[in-house]
Amino acid sequence: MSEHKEHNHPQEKVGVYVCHCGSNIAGTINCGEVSEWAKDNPHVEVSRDYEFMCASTGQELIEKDIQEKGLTRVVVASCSPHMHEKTFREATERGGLNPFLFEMANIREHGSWATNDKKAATQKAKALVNAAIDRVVHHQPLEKIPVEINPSTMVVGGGIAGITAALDLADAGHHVYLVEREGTIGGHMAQIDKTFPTLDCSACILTPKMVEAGQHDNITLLSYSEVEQVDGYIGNFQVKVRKKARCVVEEDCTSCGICEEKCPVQVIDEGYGAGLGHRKAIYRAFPQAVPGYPVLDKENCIYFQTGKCRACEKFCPTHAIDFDQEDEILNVDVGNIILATGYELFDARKIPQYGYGRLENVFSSLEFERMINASGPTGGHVVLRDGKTEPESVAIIHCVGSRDKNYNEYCSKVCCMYSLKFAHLVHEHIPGAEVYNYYIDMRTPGKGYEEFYNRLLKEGTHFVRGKVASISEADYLPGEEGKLIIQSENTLLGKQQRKPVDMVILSAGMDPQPDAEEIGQLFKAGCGNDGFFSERHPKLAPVATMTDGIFIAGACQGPKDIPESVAQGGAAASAVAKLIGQGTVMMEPIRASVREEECSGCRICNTMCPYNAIEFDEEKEVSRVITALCQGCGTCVAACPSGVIDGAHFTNTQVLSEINGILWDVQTEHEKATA
Amino acid sequence: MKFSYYPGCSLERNARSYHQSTMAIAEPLGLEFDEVEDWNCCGATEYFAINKIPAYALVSRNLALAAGQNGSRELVAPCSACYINLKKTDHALAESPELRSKIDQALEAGDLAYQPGSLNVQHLLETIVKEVGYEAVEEQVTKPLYNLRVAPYYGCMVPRPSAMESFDDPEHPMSMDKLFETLGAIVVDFPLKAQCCGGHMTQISEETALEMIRRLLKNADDYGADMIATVCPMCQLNMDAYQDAVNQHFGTDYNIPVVYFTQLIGLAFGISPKELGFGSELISADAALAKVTEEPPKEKRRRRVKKNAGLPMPVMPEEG
Amino acid sequence: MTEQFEPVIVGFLCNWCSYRAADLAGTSRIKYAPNMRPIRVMCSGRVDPQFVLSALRNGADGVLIAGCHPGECHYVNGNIKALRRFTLMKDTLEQWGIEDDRVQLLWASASEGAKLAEAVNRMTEEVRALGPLRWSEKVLTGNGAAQPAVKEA
Amino acid sequence: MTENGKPKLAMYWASSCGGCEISVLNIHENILAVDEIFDLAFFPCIADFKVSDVEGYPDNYIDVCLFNGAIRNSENEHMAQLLRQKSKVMVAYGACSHVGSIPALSNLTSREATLKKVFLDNPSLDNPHEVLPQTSVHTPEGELTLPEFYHTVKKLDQVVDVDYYLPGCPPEPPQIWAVLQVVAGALTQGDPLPPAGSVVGAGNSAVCDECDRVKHEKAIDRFYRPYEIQPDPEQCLLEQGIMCMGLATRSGCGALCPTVGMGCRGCYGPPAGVEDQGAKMLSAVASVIAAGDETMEEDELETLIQEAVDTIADPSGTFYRFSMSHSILQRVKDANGKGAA
Repeated sequence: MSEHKEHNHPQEKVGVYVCHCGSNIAGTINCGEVSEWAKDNPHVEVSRDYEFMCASTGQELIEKDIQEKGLTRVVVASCSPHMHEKTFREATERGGLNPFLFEMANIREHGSWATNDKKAATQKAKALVNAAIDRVVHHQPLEKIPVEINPSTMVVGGGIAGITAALDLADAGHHVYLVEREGTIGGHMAQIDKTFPTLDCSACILTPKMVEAGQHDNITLLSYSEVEQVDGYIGNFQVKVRKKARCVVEEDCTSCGICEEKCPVQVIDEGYGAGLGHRKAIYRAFPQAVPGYPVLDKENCIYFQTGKCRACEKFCPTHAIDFDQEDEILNVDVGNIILATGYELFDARKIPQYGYGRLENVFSSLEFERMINASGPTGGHVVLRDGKTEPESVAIIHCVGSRDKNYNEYCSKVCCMYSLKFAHLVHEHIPGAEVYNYYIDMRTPGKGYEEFYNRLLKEGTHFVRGKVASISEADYLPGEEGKLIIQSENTLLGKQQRKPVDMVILSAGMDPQPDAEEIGQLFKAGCGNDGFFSERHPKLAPVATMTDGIFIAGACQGPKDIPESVAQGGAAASAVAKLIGQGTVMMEPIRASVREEECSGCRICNTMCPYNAIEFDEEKEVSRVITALCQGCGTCVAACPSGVIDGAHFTNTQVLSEINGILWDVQTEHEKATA
Repeated sequence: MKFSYYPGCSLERNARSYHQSTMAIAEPLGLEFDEVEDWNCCGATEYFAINKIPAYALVSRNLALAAGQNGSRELVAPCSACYINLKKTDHALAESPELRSKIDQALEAGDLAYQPGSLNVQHLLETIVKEVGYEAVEEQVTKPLYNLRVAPYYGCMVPRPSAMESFDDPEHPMSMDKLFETLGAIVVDFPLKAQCCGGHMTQISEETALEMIRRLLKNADDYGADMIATVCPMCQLNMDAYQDAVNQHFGTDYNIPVVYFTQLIGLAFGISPKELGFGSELISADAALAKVTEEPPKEKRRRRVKKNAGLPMPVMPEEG
Repeated sequence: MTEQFEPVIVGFLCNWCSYRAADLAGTSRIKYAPNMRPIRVMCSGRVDPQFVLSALRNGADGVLIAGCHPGECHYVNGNIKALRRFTLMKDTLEQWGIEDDRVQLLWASASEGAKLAEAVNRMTEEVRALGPLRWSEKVLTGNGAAQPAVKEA
Repeated sequence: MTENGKPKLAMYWASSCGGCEISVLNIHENILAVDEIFDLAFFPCIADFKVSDVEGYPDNYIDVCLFNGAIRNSENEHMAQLLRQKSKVMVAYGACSHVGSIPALSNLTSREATLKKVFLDNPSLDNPHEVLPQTSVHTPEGELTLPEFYHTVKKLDQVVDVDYYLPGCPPEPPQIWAVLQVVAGALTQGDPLPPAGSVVGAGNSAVCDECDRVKHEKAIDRFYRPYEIQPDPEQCLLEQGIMCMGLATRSGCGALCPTVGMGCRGCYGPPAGVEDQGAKMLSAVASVIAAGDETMEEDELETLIQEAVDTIADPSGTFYRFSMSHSILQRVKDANGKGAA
């Protein structure tokens, strides 16, 4: 009829397969009726319904029909394409058809599972099947696009997960850039004294790994550095890394530590020292820091405030101090990126009724980790805030900020175990001390964890099952003077309870890093509602993200203990090693392309692409899509005012036909004719 | 800024000074109160415990009158009990249609009507802190209360208005603390500032009430407070009138005056104590007021890290 | 019609967020109105206003465009362009007498299955209240009769 | 083809302004060549013909009929059907018959609202008995008839099959002359004709292709009404915030209007790859509005974008100025649409 309906109706032979999925679909949708009904669509050559299409027998049906009935298109009405699109594309290919001449109708997740109304579900299934048929007839054969994988990898975050991933890949012979924001790698694990349940000394098991990472020929360690920009796509990332100036010339520095000794400035160490210890203006976080070069803190350095002092420069034997050192921007090309940026301890100051920051003898768990550590500010002695008095009674509060609607609803997995560890350490350091652990549910899920809990019971730790309501110095009863009074319920005794103690340790849970949102946007790895990075699939792909080539490992993906972080570090490394091993990766051919002869050069599309995959040819005055960079979102296709950009596999004709097909039961005869 | 004003019964009798001081500071704070005509009692804490429907009806009448007066949409109640009852009733009417239909019938009898949600019920402290703001208060301060150690006492209803959102932290409110800092006073951050004063427990079981009041007095005293400032006539009454009963019962000798926060604001604005109703309190505040000095206390020099000064405290966000 | 009017809503769900939210609603067996018929697009930025008009012209009573929350788009800012087009399209459709609730935009991340289900329920009731749109039958018919061309003299 | 073997030419004007007839004369002296080649069979604008003449012709008697004007009433439709029956080649000549053009703007309102405005509540009217025109009325002298006033204005191919479309309001003389030569060539020398249904006398790109204003990457903060801004002579008008439909309009006119600083109005209809000109224009313009980005919160984003969009005065009237009949939805649902009177 009208002149621009150029797409006529190619006469295709479509095979339709309606899956029962056991009772998942057949329980609500009348699969027989749908497959029968599909037969009177002019394009349909054969239409079947079958128990389990994803089973090998189901797939064989497709292959056989293609060969015997000469099908040119395949439609499978079953589950979500995110589940079995790959399976059925391969079946279509084995049958001899290009895998993209196939379309799925999601009648399970979007159909049978979403309603109990059998009639409506069947009607909706017919619509989705009809839409798929009307769409698939316009599908074109497409070939996946090979993309070379750059064998070098970037690991962001030098905690235990990042170190493990870097070492695994480096040992496999691949080059790794390990980027760490702080002056040294080690992460939170370096701050911990003992690890549960074996009471291994954390530094003893961590530092060898740090040294190995620091000296590995395949690892370029970029410490005191942050990623500023990420471009490109899987196999071909271009990353801008800002190597912050530490005012120390790394080549000349021998890590002798004299500069640290001579520096007159002493400030509270909010970073590694968790606010309990002190450090100099030029410092190494801890003796075993890797790399061993110190970092100059410009905010507190006298030279940078007043221009005087320069003590470190004077005493440095190898003249390695350079106050004028500039930040360096490095352009690093890598094939894959593993984010292992870790967590942040929940800030107990957010719970005023626990008094952290107001009541002297209330300590956070990291503060206690530093205190109990032999190289810590108190040389490992457990003392009150006055730095001298040993507490006779210590309360350890579990679930601070966790499992609580006002703060974090999730459980942080590790606090019960490290609270048990603290209880043991207090007994060990102060044999006579009374220790009270306030818990809601004792969670000891790991290997040897429950045994550790039983050991604590034998050591005479008092376990009070109840959420602590408040910690305050307001004494009512005799014997409460000068003490911290823990007001809580005791659900096992079924009554309120007040307990005066000398010292309180708040076992806070794990928060996502404060800048997780920005980091997520930088690397195109989204964050979930809890603020941690979202994995591609909670069960089957815990270390992959929605973006190909970007992986996550460790606490940045959610609260977890050291063994799990190490396991995820290894998993991410093996996922990357797999890609490197393959050498090339076949990318979905969903790309945009411009019909240049009809392009008017209006340049509307130029600002549509976040991947700079559209360039403007100045002489010919036409725009062009760089296929390699295009990620196939289709935003430019929808914006092009003369309709000369089309998106493979999501062409205008395909989607418009899908719309017509889906409205089969509300379309008038007139539309049907002109569709 | 214009506000509908609901004084409540206490402000006409035992809490006369609360009303006087509120009126005195209204003009400098730029607050214009027009009282709800023919308001009736709000049932305080007792009536809701005895019979809910008539209690809700009683309070709804005040809401209907205030809304009908089409003055400002904000209804201010200085007394915590009135504030809680007005806010709770407005919330309940919005939440449950059956209650609403019963109350509508009651209101129709006095040809009144009330659409839930049409009023924004505020406590006076909330109005001063949120609507006026600390800067505006500071501008009016002419005689700062230097050297006066004040313990701000919030009680339990203002920080925790049952199901509804509180304008301050429910466990550890700080709005009145900041207000007194603005007035130049030394604020005593005593832990029980949001614990219950016993309310009408003095009528039901005096011994329990006396123990609750003793705890508050002991805590304020332990922290060296010269006086306690409160936002509710019932809390004032319990701590002021029953102080010597506590002393007799427990053999203690507390002598801590209990005043209204509006009286202290008035003092800092240079208004005379008489005009602010000072003198009506049973434990006289004169001795405490005498401690106010002209110059601010010597600023402690924050020395750098002292030798063996123990372990550093974590920095609180505001200070840090 | 004896039983009540069941609106047909065409939903354009973006592959990374709202389509997966619908999948999640399914896997968690959340029951919601079956009136929304989803069409998968790679990004909400791919939804061409012509798709919306074509759906309305072919019998849909409502159109839902669903994408990732601003800042969470898998393609960085496809959803921002979708919001710009949606805002201009709303003003335009208003002039065509198409009620506000018939074409809606919703942000739903992959973990917000319940939110999507609830939004579909709400939109279904809103469109049900507006009644059938059925553009061809109710708007384009009844244009007046034309005298037939005279036969061969 | 009858006695003298000259091909028969017809031109009719349905709901139109007559500009198309004048445009034919604008081919200057070439009109003499036309006269030489063709025999006029029916050209009411310039020669006295009667409908009965056409009714008398055998079917397909007319070789080529240039039909301009939209289908506003039943007479228009009747003549369209009649001429279709009598003509071998039917050309939708000019924007009205091609895409609906200005007459079709009445699809933004309704028949009732139009009649009410014209005959009932109008300041200069004196119609106390509120008389409305009727399709037939009986008078002593006999029955008087009027064509039926349609609720929806249609384009030619919505009532009859159309062989070729010659866009433009009016079409450009050089394009007209080119088309006439092709038709003449085909009729007299049997040269090949372009495929049926194709758009002739125009390009297959958009107006920007022919517009030599400099184009950059687009990021528009707000739009201006023409009187609000003095356009820079070199730079693309849209980038300066002047609404120019050029990017969503088929090329062929040589970008006459944008070249002189007047935003294109879209009279050549949509480019080849576009279904609905207004929707595509809307999509392109909205996409390059420089309001909001992915770092902002949702409500801030919405207010910023709404403010920028509000500077576009009458979106439907602007984007669909020429193509209401050609649009997917064709007309508004009811007259209360903001665009309707």
